[in-house]
Amino acid sequence: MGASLLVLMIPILYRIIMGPTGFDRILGVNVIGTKTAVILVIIGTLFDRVDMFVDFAIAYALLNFVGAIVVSRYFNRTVPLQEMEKPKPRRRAKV
Amino acid sequence: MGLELFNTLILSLLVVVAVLSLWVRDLVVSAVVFGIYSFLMCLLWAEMGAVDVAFTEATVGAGVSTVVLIATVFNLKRKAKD
Amino acid sequence: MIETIASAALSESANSPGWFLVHSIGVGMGILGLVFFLGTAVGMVRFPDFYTRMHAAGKGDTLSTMLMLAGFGLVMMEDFSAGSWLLLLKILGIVLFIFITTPSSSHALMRAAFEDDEMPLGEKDLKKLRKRGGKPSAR
Amino acid sequence: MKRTAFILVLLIGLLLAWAARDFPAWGDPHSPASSSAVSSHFIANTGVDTEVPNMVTAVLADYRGFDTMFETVVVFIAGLAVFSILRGGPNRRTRDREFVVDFEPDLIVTNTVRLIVPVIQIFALYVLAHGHVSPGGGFQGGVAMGASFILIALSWDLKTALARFPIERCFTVAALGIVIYAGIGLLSMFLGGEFLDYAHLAKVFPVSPEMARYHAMLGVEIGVGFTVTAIMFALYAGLSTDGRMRDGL
Repeated sequence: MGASLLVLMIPILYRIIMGPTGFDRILGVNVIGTKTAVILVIIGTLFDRVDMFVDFAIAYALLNFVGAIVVSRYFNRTVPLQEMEKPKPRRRAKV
Repeated sequence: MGLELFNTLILSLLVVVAVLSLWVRDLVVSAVVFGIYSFLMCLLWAEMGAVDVAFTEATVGAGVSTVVLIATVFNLKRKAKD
Repeated sequence: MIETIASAALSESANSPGWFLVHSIGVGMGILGLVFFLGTAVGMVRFPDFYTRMHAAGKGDTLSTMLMLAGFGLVMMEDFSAGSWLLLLKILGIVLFIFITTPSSSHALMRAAFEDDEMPLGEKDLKKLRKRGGKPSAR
Repeated sequence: MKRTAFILVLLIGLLLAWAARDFPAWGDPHSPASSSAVSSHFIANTGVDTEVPNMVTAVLADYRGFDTMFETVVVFIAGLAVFSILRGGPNRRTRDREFVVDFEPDLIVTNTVRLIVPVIQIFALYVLAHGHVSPGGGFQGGVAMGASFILIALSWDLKTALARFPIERCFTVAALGIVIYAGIGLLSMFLGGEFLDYAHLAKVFPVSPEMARYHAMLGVEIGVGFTVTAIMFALYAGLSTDGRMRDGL
């Protein structure tokens, strides 16, 4: 089951490699980060010490949030004062 | 059987991600892809049985290193590797 | 690995029917989570623009992670002892945290993309896309 | 030139991969690391000497306590160096880019952070206190605690986080951590032992020498946790604002 999770990560890595925008790549990173918690629990069953590995999974479930928040904050909160006057050109969707 | 399969898969994904983090143009995306590198590294440590190292990698990689790298990129003039 | 769990469930089912019930529910939830994660992976590859991919990734990822972890928590209930109850409680805690954090992180990413002028595909773009047979143009 | 470099890197990579054949097999009990006298001594004696189940914590905080103490000092000096370099002199460079922060804190994100920050902090304390019996310890707990403050700064703004944990207090707390660590060492020195020889603490506390080492390790971990928490937050606050401590990322 864990191996199939790792195999299913390959399409997401494909999206991270080919992704047209940076946001696609960051989205893929977010998905992989969530799945890491599951794979850690599965590794715990292989070692028969799930009580120990569950702590790692809690750490991942709590701290994965930080990465997505910092990226979103980078993109939408702060602009340099010199560039505030000129409006950005609206981009069209890439088809 | 299970552990060796994990070993092979994680190591091959690790090589792909390491090349990818150098290959992407945007510095922010590069910093975030370092996050995946850290996740896979944590899986590798955990799967080799080095649980304390894996826990350090988990907390530092998920909590602090991405934030610090992006805060650094934010203060750079050059955002993308052109 | 699923096979080993299932065979263990079948071999020891005679002495404890309640254990067998919990075990099979857990295995079923794990398999259902894998199916949803397959949906996430296919959606990430096949969908045309960022917002639809966000749809696949956010929903499928959250639901599949929650289902898989809850299934594992049930599979780990081996002897209904205090330790296994604590383990189930911790795993349900992870499920709760993922249920809280993952949707709001995808909300934050979506809002960041919207304010960074990432345009969704419109009617015309979709028509153009269909005319070319669904293939995106080289960037 | 680029092709030459690529071929050179490929060659070195192949050389390293070829050298990896000489490594002992994975999980080999007869490998030098597993069969050396030092590791077997620690495996045999850790539980007897200190009653700590997690051998890694015992080695880090007790047998090699001197090393860990100066690692903590290195973390402190690194934070101090980053802070003072970013503050810089007035003629170091012209600050030509002023940032303006236009935002309202996102409702969903701030409410999620409101729910999740106490859980992160309790989890950090759990990790810190359970460093003996399960993986974890001062460094990991401190990083998680620092991440909770960073999360507050990210979801509202840096001003809100600095109101809860001012930057001057950051360095005070970081220094306090080192003082706790060195103080436990000095206390055991004044009680007749060597520096960081915790077993002599049993002369003043009503415990056996083994349990004295056990509890002194917890105190040492708390010191490390203080330093790491404060330095992680100070690093973020300095790096995200280029040393100005306002209007940051």
